[in-house]
Amino acid sequence: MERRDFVVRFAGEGGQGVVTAAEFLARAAATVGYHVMTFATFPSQIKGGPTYTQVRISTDPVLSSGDEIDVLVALNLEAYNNHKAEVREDGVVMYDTVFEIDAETRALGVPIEVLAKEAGEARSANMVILGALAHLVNMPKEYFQDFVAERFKGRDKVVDFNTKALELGRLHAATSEFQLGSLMAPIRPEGKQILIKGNDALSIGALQAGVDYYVGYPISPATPIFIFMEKNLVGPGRFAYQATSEIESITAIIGAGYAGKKAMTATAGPGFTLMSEGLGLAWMAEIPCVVVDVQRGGPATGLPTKTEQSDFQTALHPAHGDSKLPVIAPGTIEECFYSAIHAFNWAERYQGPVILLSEHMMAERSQNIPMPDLDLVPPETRETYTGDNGYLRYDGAELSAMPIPGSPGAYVANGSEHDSYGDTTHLAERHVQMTERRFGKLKLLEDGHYESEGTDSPIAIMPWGGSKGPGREAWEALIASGQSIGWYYTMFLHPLPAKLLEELLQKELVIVPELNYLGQFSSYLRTYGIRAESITQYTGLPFKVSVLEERITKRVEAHGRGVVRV
Amino acid sequence: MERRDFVVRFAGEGGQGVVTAAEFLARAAATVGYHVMTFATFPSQIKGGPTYTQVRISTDPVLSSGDEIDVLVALNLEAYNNHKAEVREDGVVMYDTVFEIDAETRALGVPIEVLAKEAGEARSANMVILGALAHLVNMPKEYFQDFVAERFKGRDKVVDFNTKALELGRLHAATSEFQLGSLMAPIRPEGKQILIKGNDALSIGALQAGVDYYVGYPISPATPIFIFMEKNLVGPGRFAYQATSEIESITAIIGAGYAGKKAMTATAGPGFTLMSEGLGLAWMAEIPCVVVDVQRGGPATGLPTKTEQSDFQTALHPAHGDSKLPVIAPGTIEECFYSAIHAFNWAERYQGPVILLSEHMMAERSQNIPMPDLDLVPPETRETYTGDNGYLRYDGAELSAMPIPGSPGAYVANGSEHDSYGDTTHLAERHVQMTERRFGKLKLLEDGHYESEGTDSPIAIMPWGGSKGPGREAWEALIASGQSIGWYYTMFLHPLPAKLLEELLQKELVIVPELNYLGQFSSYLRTYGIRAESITQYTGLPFKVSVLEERITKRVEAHGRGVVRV
Amino acid sequence: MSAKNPEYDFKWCPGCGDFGVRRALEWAVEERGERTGEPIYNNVIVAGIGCSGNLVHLYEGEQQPYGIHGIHGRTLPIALGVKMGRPDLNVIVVAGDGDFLSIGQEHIAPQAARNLDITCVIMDNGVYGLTKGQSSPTGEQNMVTNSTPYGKLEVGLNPLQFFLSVGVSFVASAFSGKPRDMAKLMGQAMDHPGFSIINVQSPCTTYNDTFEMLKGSKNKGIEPALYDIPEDHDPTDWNAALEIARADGVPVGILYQEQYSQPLHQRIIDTIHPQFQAKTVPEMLEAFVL
Amino acid sequence: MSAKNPEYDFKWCPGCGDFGVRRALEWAVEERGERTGEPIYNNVIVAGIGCSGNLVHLYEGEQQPYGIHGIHGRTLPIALGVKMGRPDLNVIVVAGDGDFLSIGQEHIAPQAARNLDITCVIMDNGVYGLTKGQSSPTGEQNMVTNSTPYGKLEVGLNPLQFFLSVGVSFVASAFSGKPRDMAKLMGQAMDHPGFSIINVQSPCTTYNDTFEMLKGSKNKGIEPALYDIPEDHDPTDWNAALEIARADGVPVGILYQEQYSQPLHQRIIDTIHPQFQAKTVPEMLEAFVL
Ligand SMILES: Cc1ncc(C[n+]2csc(CCOP(=O)(O)OP(=O)(O)O)c2C)c(N)n1
Ligand SMILES: Cc1ncc(C[n+]2csc(CCOP(=O)(O)OP(=O)(O)O)c2C)c(N)n1
Ligand code: SF4
Ligand code: SF4
Ligand SMILES: [Mg+2]
Ligand SMILES: [Mg+2]
Repeated sequence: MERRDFVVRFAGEGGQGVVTAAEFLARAAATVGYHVMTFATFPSQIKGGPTYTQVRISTDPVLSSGDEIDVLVALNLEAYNNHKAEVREDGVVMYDTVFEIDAETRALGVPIEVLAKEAGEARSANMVILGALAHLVNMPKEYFQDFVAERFKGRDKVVDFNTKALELGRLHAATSEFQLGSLMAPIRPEGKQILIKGNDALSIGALQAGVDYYVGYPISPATPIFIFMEKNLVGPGRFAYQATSEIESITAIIGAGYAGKKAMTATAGPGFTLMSEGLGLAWMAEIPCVVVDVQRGGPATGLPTKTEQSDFQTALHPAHGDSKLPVIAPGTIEECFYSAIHAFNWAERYQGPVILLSEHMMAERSQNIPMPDLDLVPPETRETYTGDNGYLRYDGAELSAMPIPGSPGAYVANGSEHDSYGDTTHLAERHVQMTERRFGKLKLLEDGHYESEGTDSPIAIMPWGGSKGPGREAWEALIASGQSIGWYYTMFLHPLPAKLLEELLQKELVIVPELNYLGQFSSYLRTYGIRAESITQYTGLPFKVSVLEERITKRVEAHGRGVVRV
Repeated sequence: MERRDFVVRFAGEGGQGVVTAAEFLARAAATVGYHVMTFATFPSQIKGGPTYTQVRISTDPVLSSGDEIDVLVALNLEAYNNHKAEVREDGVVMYDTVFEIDAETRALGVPIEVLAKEAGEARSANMVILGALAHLVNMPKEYFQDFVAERFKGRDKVVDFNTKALELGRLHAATSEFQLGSLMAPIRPEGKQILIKGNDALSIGALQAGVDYYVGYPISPATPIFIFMEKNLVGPGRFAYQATSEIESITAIIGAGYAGKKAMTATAGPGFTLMSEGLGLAWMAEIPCVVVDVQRGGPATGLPTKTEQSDFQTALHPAHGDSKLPVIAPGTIEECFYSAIHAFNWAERYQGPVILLSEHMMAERSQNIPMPDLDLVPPETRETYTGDNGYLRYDGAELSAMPIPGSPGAYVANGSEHDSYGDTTHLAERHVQMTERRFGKLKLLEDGHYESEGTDSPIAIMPWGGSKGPGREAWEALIASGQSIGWYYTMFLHPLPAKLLEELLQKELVIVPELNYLGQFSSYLRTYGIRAESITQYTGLPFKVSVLEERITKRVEAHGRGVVRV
Repeated sequence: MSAKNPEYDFKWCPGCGDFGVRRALEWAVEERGERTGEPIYNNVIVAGIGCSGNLVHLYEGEQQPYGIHGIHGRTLPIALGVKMGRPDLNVIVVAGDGDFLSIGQEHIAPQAARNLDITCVIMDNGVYGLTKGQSSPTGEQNMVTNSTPYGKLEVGLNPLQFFLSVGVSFVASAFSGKPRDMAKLMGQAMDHPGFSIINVQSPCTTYNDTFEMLKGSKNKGIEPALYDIPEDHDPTDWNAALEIARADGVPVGILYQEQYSQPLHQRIIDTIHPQFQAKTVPEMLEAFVL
Repeated sequence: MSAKNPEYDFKWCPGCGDFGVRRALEWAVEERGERTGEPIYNNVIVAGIGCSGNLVHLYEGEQQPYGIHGIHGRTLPIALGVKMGRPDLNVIVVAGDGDFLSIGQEHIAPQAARNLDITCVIMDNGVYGLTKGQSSPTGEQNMVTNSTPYGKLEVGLNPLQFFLSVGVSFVASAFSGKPRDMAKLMGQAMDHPGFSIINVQSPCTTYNDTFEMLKGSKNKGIEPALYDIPEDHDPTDWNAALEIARADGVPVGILYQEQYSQPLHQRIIDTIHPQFQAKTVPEMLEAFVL
């Protein structure tokens, strides 16, 4: 049997090399030209604790991390027990023979350590596993061998024992009768590819946008962005620094934004909530800045290492009073890169705070993507004031050029309601003018692009953020099975692209798959009069494609039977 | 001409006694049996600055502070210039002859200080004004005289010069030809009446509910609640204290709520936003507490001394993650009292945080209301656990009794996702169970009462909070003029009374007058599928009844012409 | 807890200093219970967010105290809530240096000024453990971590000096490797009528293993940084305490204990209760009658 | 501002100490401009929320500095943003005791550890003026205000001691009634390469009029609390400074100035820039190529 697609899950205790094995497999497969995607989940603890990482390898672009497991690599009994149910019927469990499992037909015991030592080095245990895996899908042994040779070039001994370990694993698996068919040869994607995680892609995107000021505070799963900036955002005119809290982060980037910098911070839910007051100030005083919220499970301290899309409502209205912040949410690793540029462009263009909503799911997974096109989204820079002193910074109902300290045009950026100079006022007319001015500027952001297909259908699905991948895969399957459903997607959540809003208003039903309890995004669409409804999930895990297919089908059928929305 | 109703505005510089004069007038009028309502607005500064206070006096219950001014008392030229446009055509401007005004037909100059000194005491200037006012509406002179005699009983000299001042003012006005008709004799309301401000009513309501722990931080317009508690919430078992910030306030009352107390804090927008993270914790760990947000103009530092209803969105979702907090909003001074009891009852009943949304408009105005009925809303107290150790605090999908430290049943109240013991967990099933448990408890709060009239009409208006008064007055006028519009009102904003929700879903159009830009409450109603639309105003001032009448009429007409909602 | 609760699976890394702190706290609480006759459920542990804060779940005594494991940095005001709501309870804060001294730092001086009667046990490891090794306030200048790849720029915070300076009425320093001694200090801190803090050197074996620096190594010729505070130190002498705090080395013992310490709840009983006549709700309403 | 802007109508109460502070700051900024040749628009004033913070709008010089009037308690991190974004600007914080020492207190020690090169002018009046007279951290124990009707329970904060203890590198004390002297101190503070704070006694004539206490009254036999720091005080001597801070009376002058003060931005230039080779975006991406 030829296979285009293959899913392996490595499960064990933190520290057993689960993540390393998976990353190695993904990189090796991607290097020979497969498409790969990983997915990791682990408890909020440093060493140990049940951990698993999944790798999907495919000849075609990968949209989700895979519903069912072809091979489970179980490194301890608990892992075996917890994950065996997800192995597909014709799948295989590979387990370490240091422990025993109950009778199981499709289980391949591998004496991992014994074989690794035989290869000359206990550390090569992972290679034993990969060798065995290669046999199961009938992968040419050169794939991994070449990768090992390249990876450890110049360290002959390492190449040697790893190559041996690969071979011993392969031979051991070959003694069993297990086979999962043959993975088709890779169809190497055109153009340069990179293998990257969402957090890294987003960080580099921010640098491409021209970020020159970063203040952050550690928090999972946003810490890698912070660490990236600490390392890379240095040199004259640039600044990256550890704050004492998220309140300091947000107010510091507001100060920097005021001073003319492209300033940013990244955090997760708890930190984002602490930034609320600062975000209200940035909106009120019209100061550009970008806040990344890498969502995790909430509320409160919540589920730091799980994925969820439940910060959307709060991102729109973090603070008291009338405001509605611009929100962009990438849906793929590629979009992590480009959305960062868009976020800065929006901040500079409308002169205010922009929320970039990422997710644990994307932040921590690796995927191959085409080398980003640096010309695709040209960085924008705010219009600065270049005249004399005596400028009316907040005059009129529209955006006005922003003076930068150190040049003429001094004014007060004010968190109290203010007049054109920025001085505090209590006049009713001013509050009306300034409120309309602040909201009016959002019009500048309504030209975002979006995806639309099958627009003739009165029913559409419209996932957002990280649910794009599984949503798309489900949609493609449904279309392939002959259903008529439209597809909409945008990373520009607020303000929505004006044309998209118009299109959505025409639909009888817009189904929004999203990872939260409240159906936050469909609620938001309903406030505009769109007949939207969510398919929700709040397990801390991403959607499975098959589950989505089923739930969408059911909802569409119900619609056909005349069931109306709540 | 007989009049049932009469509106005076005192305008001048802070420190000129504008507020005192108005309060005195209101109290005097209420004492003889009129219905009164005051309304004050002033800049955010301690002494000086343009200030005005309005008093409405009526033979009937008063619902709003009055659209047009019968008499403007202008204490300086600026006040005269700023307010004269709002004086009704047949109204009168009374001004202090220490300054000159431009030619004006209906202007009565009064040498206030001269007459006061003549009466024997410059401090009696206010009495001169009141005396003149009494003449203008043909009020029996005994009303004020008796009040003065009672008020300053035992201080004969004070009674004497104040009485003289009243008389001199009256005589002076009598030398002019101005007259506004005769204010009808009061129709004394049945039962005992109190004259009270919203903040005081709310504070006493909280005491009636059994509050025994208060930590707060000063902020306009919530400070009077804090000061009330500092003064009155003392004695064994009770605690009131000044925090160093609102973050301290919220986390302290969470600690107290956990320890078994009925705990509360009060703040305004900026402080409320700082409490976001704590509110998420209270929701997650299921800890009862009450947070009062006395709304003012927003966002950020905003308009500290102006009124607005713009914190609703944030009150629902203050923190990241899935949560939707219970929100109660009083619409009248009476409801300020009762809503405080309801808020505590809700907090105790569902074991979580409850937001009580008041408004500057109600907080700072005085009004006569019937003596509250202490039996109307019986205080509730949480179900406490009385068994042995080893209790599963968070077991199952429903509310469970709460153990209190110092008794068996120790558990961990946890802001991370947790199992039945309260210990941290990452299991998908647990997150599902606990999320549903937390939202499921809201069902316990769906039995709130509401007002409904004219329910046959497919169109209804449904104001919330402080817009109830002007909304009701406008509705009554529209009904009187023969229009067919329904009336809905509840102070239970979330969760909405289940039956009310059902009724609203039947409507073709629900018009929501509210004081914010976004139409926050109608947006919320639309998320439930209700065809709601707002009439918004964001001037920092309450609605005028006439403006509402006109805007409602227009919207209803448009509906008749088939205009559909966005 | 973990004993009876198989679902809870958090573990500290092997060798983590926090194990010793947990043991000491269990002993101290038990000992206090025996001494005073108070049940264990009269204790409330308020925990910070960090590896350290998980102590509240890992408390494995026969009976378990109450616990609050809330949000990062807010142990102290939560403890204020518990203690001033229920002054009869014994309230203990457990937190890491990041939680207590960075995001939570603002809450220390106010409790000191109030002299809130609680005991804080700070697991100081010089890093953010749970978020994988970033710089913390107590880390030294120039220290390299993943968040300070070119060396920490600011001066490290001396927590003992800070506590003394803001008026904490009981300040002690301990080492996780000596749980028996620590348990004794904890007992004394809980008995102290006022705000007490024990700063514990609790090394993070994964990101900042200071065991060797603290205990020294004869083989490598490293002098131990730890030393016992001399018997003749007068803990009521604030200046002497400050001198110890500012000197080199890591002291073990009580640096400072205010002699006449009146905690907040006692001040209220002494000064406010006698002044005040509580009004009933009807009385309050009466004042507004027309 | 108010001169050119009739819409802005905020006024301090007659006699408020903040008038003197404003005058002093205007002089100091002007003088600095003349001395350095830098235009006034190179100055950024970051203001707290309170009566005091309104100084930023009431600055009435010929030319106006830039200003940020943000949210309560956050002057310092906003100033961190401005200064570290643009180290060439002169950044001045103006705030009240409530703003700076209560809700904003958490931000002081970190800037001290960083030695952020800004100048803070604290208008200390012992109360919350703008919210109408509540207790503030610097108010004394037992003080009666509307928020402490039975007397303040906690110990008053000694701001000078606090600043010294957390390592502020320039600490001065001033009196609003002597704007000329204060202007001179402000000039020195702005010239100091590091974190400087001037704590100004700026009485609130409406809620806490301390003029008499500060200046004394011959008639009433009240000794003035204010005194000039003696000429022979060595401001580089931290212990001597602490002694002054802890002693009775209100000193006027510089208590402490670190001799070799290296501000944060300079440390970065000196230690990080030489270590680092900036990568371009294509270079960064290249590292991820398969
Ligand atoms: C508001 C908020 N910000 C950040 C975090 C992420 N976070 C969790 S633990 C921690 C620091 C832990 O350091 P420390 O208190 O020293 O504890 P340790 O792990 O070293 O014991 C941080 C920053 C959070 N949970 N909440
Ligand atoms: C988050 C927040 N909490 C509370 C307030 C209300 N508030 C305004 S000014 C102020 C205190 C002012 O005191 P201080 O800083 O001493 O200034 P002063 O008026 O005495 O000059 C407070 C609490 C606010 N604006 N924001
Ligand atoms: S990371 Fe450090 S502090 Fe955390 S458990 Fe491991 S050793 Fe302990
Ligand atoms: S209240 Fe006090 S601080 Fe505020 S302006 Fe008046 S005198 Fe100054
Ligand atoms: Mg730590
Ligand atoms: Mg003050």
